[in-house]
Amino acid sequence: MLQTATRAGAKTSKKDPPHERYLEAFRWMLQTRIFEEKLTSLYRGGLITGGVYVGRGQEAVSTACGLFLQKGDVFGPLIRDQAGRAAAGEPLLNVTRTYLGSRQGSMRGRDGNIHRGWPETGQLAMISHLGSLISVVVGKLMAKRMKGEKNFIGLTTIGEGGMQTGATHEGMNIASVEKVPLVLVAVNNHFAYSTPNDRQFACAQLVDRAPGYGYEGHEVDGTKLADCLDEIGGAVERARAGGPPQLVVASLLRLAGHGEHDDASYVPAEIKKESWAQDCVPATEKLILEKGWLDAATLKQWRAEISAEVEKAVETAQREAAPVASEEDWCAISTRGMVDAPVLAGE
Amino acid sequence: MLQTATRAGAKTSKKDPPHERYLEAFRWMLQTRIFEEKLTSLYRGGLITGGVYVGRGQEAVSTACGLFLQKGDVFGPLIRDQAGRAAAGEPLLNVTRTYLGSRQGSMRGRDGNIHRGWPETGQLAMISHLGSLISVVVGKLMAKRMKGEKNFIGLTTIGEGGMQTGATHEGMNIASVEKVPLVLVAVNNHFAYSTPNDRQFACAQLVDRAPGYGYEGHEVDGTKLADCLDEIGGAVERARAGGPPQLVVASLLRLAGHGEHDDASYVPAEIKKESWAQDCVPATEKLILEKGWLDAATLKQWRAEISAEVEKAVETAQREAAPVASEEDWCAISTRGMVDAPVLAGE
Amino acid sequence: MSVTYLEAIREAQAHLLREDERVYLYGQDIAGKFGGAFKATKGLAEKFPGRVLNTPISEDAMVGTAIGAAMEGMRPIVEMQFADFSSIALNQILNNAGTQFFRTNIPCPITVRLPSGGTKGSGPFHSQSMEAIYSHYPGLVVVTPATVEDAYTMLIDAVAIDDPVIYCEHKYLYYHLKADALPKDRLPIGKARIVRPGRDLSIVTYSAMVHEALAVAKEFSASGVEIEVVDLRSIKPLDTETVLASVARTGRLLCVGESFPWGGATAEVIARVATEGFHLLDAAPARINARDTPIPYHPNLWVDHRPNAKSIAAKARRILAE
Amino acid sequence: MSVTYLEAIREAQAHLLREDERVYLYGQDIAGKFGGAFKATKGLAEKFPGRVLNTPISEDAMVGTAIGAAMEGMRPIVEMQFADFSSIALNQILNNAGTQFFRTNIPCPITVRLPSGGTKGSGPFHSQSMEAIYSHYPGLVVVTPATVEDAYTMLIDAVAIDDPVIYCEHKYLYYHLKADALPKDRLPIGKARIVRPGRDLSIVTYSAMVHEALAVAKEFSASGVEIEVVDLRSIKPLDTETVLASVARTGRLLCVGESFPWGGATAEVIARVATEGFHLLDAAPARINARDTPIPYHPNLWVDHRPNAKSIAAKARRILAE
Ligand SMILES: Cc1ncc(C[n+]2csc(CCOP(=O)(O)OP(=O)(O)O)c2C)c(N)n1
Ligand SMILES: Cc1ncc(C[n+]2csc(CCOP(=O)(O)OP(=O)(O)O)c2C)c(N)n1
Ligand SMILES: [Mg+2]
Ligand SMILES: [Mg+2]
Repeated sequence: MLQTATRAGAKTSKKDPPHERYLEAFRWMLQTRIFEEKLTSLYRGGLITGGVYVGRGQEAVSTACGLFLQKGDVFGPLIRDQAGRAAAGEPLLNVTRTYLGSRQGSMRGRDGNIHRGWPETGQLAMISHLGSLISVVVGKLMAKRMKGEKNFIGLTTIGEGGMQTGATHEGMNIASVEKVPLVLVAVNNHFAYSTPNDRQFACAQLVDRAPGYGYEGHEVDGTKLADCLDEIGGAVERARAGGPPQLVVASLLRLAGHGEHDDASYVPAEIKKESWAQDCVPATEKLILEKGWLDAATLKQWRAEISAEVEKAVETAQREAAPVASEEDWCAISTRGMVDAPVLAGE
Repeated sequence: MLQTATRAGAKTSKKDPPHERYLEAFRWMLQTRIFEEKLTSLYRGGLITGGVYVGRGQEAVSTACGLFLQKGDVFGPLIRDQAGRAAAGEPLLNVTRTYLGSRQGSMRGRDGNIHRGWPETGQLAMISHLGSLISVVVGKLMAKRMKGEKNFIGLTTIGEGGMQTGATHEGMNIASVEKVPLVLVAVNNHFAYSTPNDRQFACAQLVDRAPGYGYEGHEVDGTKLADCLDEIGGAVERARAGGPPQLVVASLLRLAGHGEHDDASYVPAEIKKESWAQDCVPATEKLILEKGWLDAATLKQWRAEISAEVEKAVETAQREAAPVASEEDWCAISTRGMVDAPVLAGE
Repeated sequence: MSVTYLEAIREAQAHLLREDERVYLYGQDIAGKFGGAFKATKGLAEKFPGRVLNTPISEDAMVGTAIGAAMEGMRPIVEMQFADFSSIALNQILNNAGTQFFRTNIPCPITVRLPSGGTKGSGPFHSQSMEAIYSHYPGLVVVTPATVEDAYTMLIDAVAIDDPVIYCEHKYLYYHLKADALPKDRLPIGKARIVRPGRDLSIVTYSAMVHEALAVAKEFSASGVEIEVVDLRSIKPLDTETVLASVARTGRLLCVGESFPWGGATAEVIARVATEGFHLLDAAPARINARDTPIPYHPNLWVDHRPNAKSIAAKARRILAE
Repeated sequence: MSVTYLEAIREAQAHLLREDERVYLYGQDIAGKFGGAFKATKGLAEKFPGRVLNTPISEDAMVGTAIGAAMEGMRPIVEMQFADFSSIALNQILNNAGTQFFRTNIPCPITVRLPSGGTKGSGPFHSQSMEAIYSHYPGLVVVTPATVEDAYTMLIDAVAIDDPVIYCEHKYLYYHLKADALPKDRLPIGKARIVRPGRDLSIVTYSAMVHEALAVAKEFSASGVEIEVVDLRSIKPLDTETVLASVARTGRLLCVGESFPWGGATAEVIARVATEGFHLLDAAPARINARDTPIPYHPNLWVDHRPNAKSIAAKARRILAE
C-alpha cells in the first residue's frame, strides 16, 4: 500500500537526511501542495462543486500521519489531511474524482471531497461532526483485537477546535479504557475557522490534556518535517509496541482560509511572524537543497512528474460521467427487504 | 440562607475544631444521615414512588459543597448531595414533600426526588443526563457577570463516572474559556452504578484532568471533614477572589447501593478496607468526642432534634395532597398563545 | 417453564453470543455479576468472557466504537441504560451509523437496544419512547416488539440484518409479559401482525400499547363490537400493506402510540392510510398519543399522561358512533 | 434599498441587541470582523461589544450556557453553524430547555438559530432540516420563516417569547430572497398565512418549499387551475385552523416538506386534516418530501432528492385528476 522508497530515483547525498523516510515524505508534501494549488484554481474557475479545504502549511505533519501506516492499520484522516491520505495510499485519481464529481470516486457523488474514505488502505470516511471519528477508530481497533489480528495501530487527527467537542473527550477516554493502540495527532493551526485559540480553550498547552486520559503526550513544531517524522513515527512505534495511547500536538499556522471561499483576513499579521508559522514546504525544500540531500535538478524533475500526474488525474476525472439521478439506487440501507415504503420526492 | 453558627447551642471546648464551621458542618452531615435512613425505611415500606438515591459516605464532601455558598451564588447539586442541598438552604420539608409526592414540593409531582431544585437559594434542578448541568451553571455565571453582579461563584458536583461524558468536557472547557468563577467538585466514590474505576477512565488520577482545562486541581480524602472544608472552602474562596476554575477531586467509597433498590453486592470486600472507604459520619463523630469539641449529651440532643424535625417533615408531607391529573395544567411552555393544538391522551 | 419479555431478551443475547462469534455486548453496567440495570445481560459476562463489556458513561463513544467494530466485521449490540440517554448517542446513530452505507457502501450492522417507555415513578428522563426520532432519519431499521416471542426473534433478526437497527424494548413489559416458552417460529421484521381480527374498527399500534388495545378489544367484544388490533412490530419499515388491508376490512382506524403527539408513528400511519387508502375509510381516522408535555414523575399524573385502555375505549366509542 | 432574507436576520439581531439589553449572541465564528459562516452577524460584534461572543466547538455547552443565562434573566440567541450540528446540542435542547418550564416553573427563553435546508454541493451534513425532531418533543416552539418579512419579525418575536424557540432559517433563501424594505407589520408566530388564494387545491408547506409551491401555483393558474398556497410559518404550534379552512375551500390537500419522509411536518399536517377535517376532503390528501436517504452532495443527485416545482406540479396534477 505504501511506496517503500523514495520514488523517481531521488539521489541522496552522502550526508543523509535526519530520517530515513525524509525525502519520501517531502515528495508527498510537494505532491499535496501542487495538487491542492490545482484544486484551488479549479475552484476559482467554478469547476468544483462543494467546498475546497486545503492543508496548506500542514503537509509535514499530515504526511507523517500517513507515512508510518502499514497494511491492517486504521487511518481516520480529517479535512486537512490530503498529504496523509496520499502517503497512506489513496491514489490521486480518487480524490480528483471526488472533487470533480465523477461517479467513479469512492463516494460516488453521494458525499463529497473531504468526507471521502479509501477503505483499500484503511482510510475511514469522516462525518462532519468533529470528534466523532475517534471512537469509530477505537471500535475498529477493538474489533481487530477481538478477531485476533496483531501488530495494528490506529491513527486519527483532530484540530485544536475539534478537541473541544464532547465526542473527542469520550473517544479519547474510551481508547485508554479499552487499551487500544491509538495515536491521536492534534494539529493546533491556531484557528478553528475564524476563531483563535483563546476562544477554544484556556489551558496552558493542549498537550496538558494527555495525562488526564492516561496518554503519553508529545509536542512538535509542525513545520519541521524531521521533528514530525520523529514524533509521529515514534508515537506510532510506541503504540504498535503496546504502549498507551499517544497524543501528539503539532503547532503550526493554517496558511489558507478555512476553505477556499474564505480569505482568512481575520488572521492577524503578528502571528505570521511566529517560528511555527513558516511554510513547511519551501522550508523543507530549502533545507534539502542546503544540505545537498537532493539536487535542484531532481527537485525540478519531481515537480514536473507531479504536475503531470495531477493533470492526468484531472483530465481523467473530467472525462468521466457524473452521477445521474435516474440511475441512482436511492436506498439508505443495504438490506432490500428492510427498505421502508418509498414516500419520495415526486412520487 | 445559611445558619451562621452551630445551632442548638453546641458547646465547643477550649480546643476548637480545625475549621470554624466544623461543628455546623457535622450537624448537616448528621441530619442527612438520619434523614436518608428514614427515607430508606420509607422506601422499604413501599411509601416512596420512584427511586431513593442516598449520599451515604459522601456527607462530609457534600456538606462542604453547600456550606460556603452565599446569597447570589449558584449551586448545581447532583443525586448524592442531600447534605449539600440542606447546608445550602433547602428546607427538609421540600425534599420530604418531593419524595412523598406532595403537590407542594418544588417539583409539584412533575419531576422527582433527586432532580429537584430549590431556586430560593440558587439550587438548580438537574436533568438526568450526567454532565449537562455544568454548562448551565456556567451560563448562570455568565449572565450574572453581564448583569453586573459581583462576588458570586458557582459550584457543581459530578461523579467519576459522569466525568466521562462529553457534556462534562464541554462544560468544563467553556467555563475556563468564559473565565467564570466555577468550582467543580468531582466525587470519586469508586463506583458508577456497578462499574468500577478501571472501566471509566485510565488516567493515573482524575485530578490530572485539571491542567488540561486550565483549572487549579486539588485532591482530598472525602471522608475527612476537616480536609473537605479546607479544600472546598479554599476552592470557593479562590474562585470568588477571581482565580481560575477549581477542580476538587474527593476520594471516598459509596456506602450504599447506587439506589436503594441495589444491594451493591458487586463491591469487593477489599476496597472497604481502604482508608478513604471509612464512613465519614461516625468517624467525624468519634473525632469530635475524642477531642472534646462536643460532649456526648449535646450530640444526643442533636440526634433527638434532628429526628423530631425529620418526623415532622414526613408527617406534614404525608398529610398533604398528591397532584391530581384533572387539575393539572398540562402545558409544557409558559406562553399560552404558543401552545400547540392538543393531541392528547384520551381527547 | 415460563419466559418473561425480559428473559426473552436475555436469551436472545445468549443465543447470539453462542451462535455468532462476531457478536459482543457493550453497555453501562451490563457485565460482571451485575448484568445491567434491568438484568437483561445477567449471567452472560461469566458465560462469555470478554464479550460482555462495561463502558464508561459515554453514549456517543459507545455507539462510535460499535460503528467502527461493525464496519470491521463484528456485530455489536449496544445497550443504552435507558432509551432517554440515547440522546447523547443520537449524532452517532443518525449521522454516522445512519449514513454509512449510503455514503461508503460499507454496511454498518449495529444493534442499539433502547429500554423504552413509561413505568410509574420514572419521570421525564427514564420513560421516553424515541422511535419517532430514529425513524424520521434515513438509514435505520426501528423495531418495537410487543410480545415475548417478538422480543426474542426480533432481537436475533436485528443482529442478522446488515444495517443499523434500533431495538425499542418496553420496560413496562419486562416483567408483566410472560409466554410459555421461547418461540420456534418467527414473523420477519417488516411485517405487521393482526393480533386480534375484527370487523368494526382497526386499532393500529405497537409496543406496550398493543396490550391496552387488546384489553379494549376484549371489552368491546362483549357487546358485539369486533375491533381488529394490528401490531406494527417495526415502525420502520412500516408495513403499510397490512395496515391498509385491515382498514379495508373495518373502514375505521384508530392509531395509538405512547410517545409524544407531534409527528411520530401515529401521524405516519394516519398519513399513509389517508394518502394511500383514503377510500377505504368510512369515518375520520383518529389517534391517541401521550400528552405534549414531559413525562411526569408522579403516578397520578403519569397514568393520565399516556394513553391507556380507558382513553382508548373512549376514543373508539366516538369513532364507532360516527 | 432592498433587503435579503439573510440581511433581515442580521437586522433583527441588530434591533434586538439595540432594544433589549438582555439579548446576546453566542455561536461559532460569529464575532470579530468575520461575522459568522453566513455573515448573519457581520458587524454586530463591533457595534455591540461584549454581546456577540465566539464559542468553542461545543454545541452541547453552547446551549447549556444559554439555558443557564436564560433562567437568570438573559435572552441568548445561539447560532448553530449549520442546523446539522445541533444534533450535538439536541440533548440540551430537548431534555433541558424543553423540560425546564414544566418541571421547575422557570421559563427558559432561549432562541436557537438553525441554518437549515439544502443548497447544492453541501452534502449530508450541511443540508439538513431538523424541525420535525424538535417539534416531536414537548416544550419548544419551532418556526420556519419563508419570507424576508417573516425572517425579520419572527426572529424578533421568537426572542420575546418566554420559552425556547427553534428558529429554522433556510440557507437557500439567504441570498435568493429579497424584499423592498424591512416590514412594519407582523403576523404573530403561530398563525399560518395564505400566500396565494385558490379554489382547486391547497398546497400546505413552509420554508423554502413555499416558493416552489408558488411557482407551481402560478404555472397552473395559466391554465385556469387555482392553487391555494398556505405557508405554515411555524410548525409548532401548527395552525390547524387555517389549514382546515383552506381545505374546506379547496377540498384537496398536498403537503410539501423538504425534510425526510417518515413522520415530520407533512405527516402531522395530513394526520390533523384527516382526523379533524376528514369530510372536507374531496380526494385523498398527498404529500411530497425529500427521499429517504442522506442528502447527496452531487448536484445531479441533490436536485432529485428534494421536492421541487416539477415534482410538486406532477403530484398536483394527479390529485386534481382524482
Ligand atoms: C460538531 C461540529 N460543530 C461545528 C462544525 C463546523 N466546523 C467545521 S470545521 C470547523 C473548524 C474546525 O477547527 P479545527 O478543529 O481547529 O480544525 P481546522 O479547520 O483548523 O483544521 C467548524 C467549526 C463541525 N464540523 N462539527
Ligand atoms: C448520560 C447518562 N448516561 C447514563 C446515565 C445513567 N446513570 C445514572 S447514575 C449513573 C452512574 C453515575 O456514576 P457517577 O457519575 O460515578 O456518580 P455516582 O452515582 O457514583 O454518585 C448512570 C450510569 C445518566 N444519568 N446519564
Ligand atoms: Mg484549527
Ligand atoms: Mg461514582
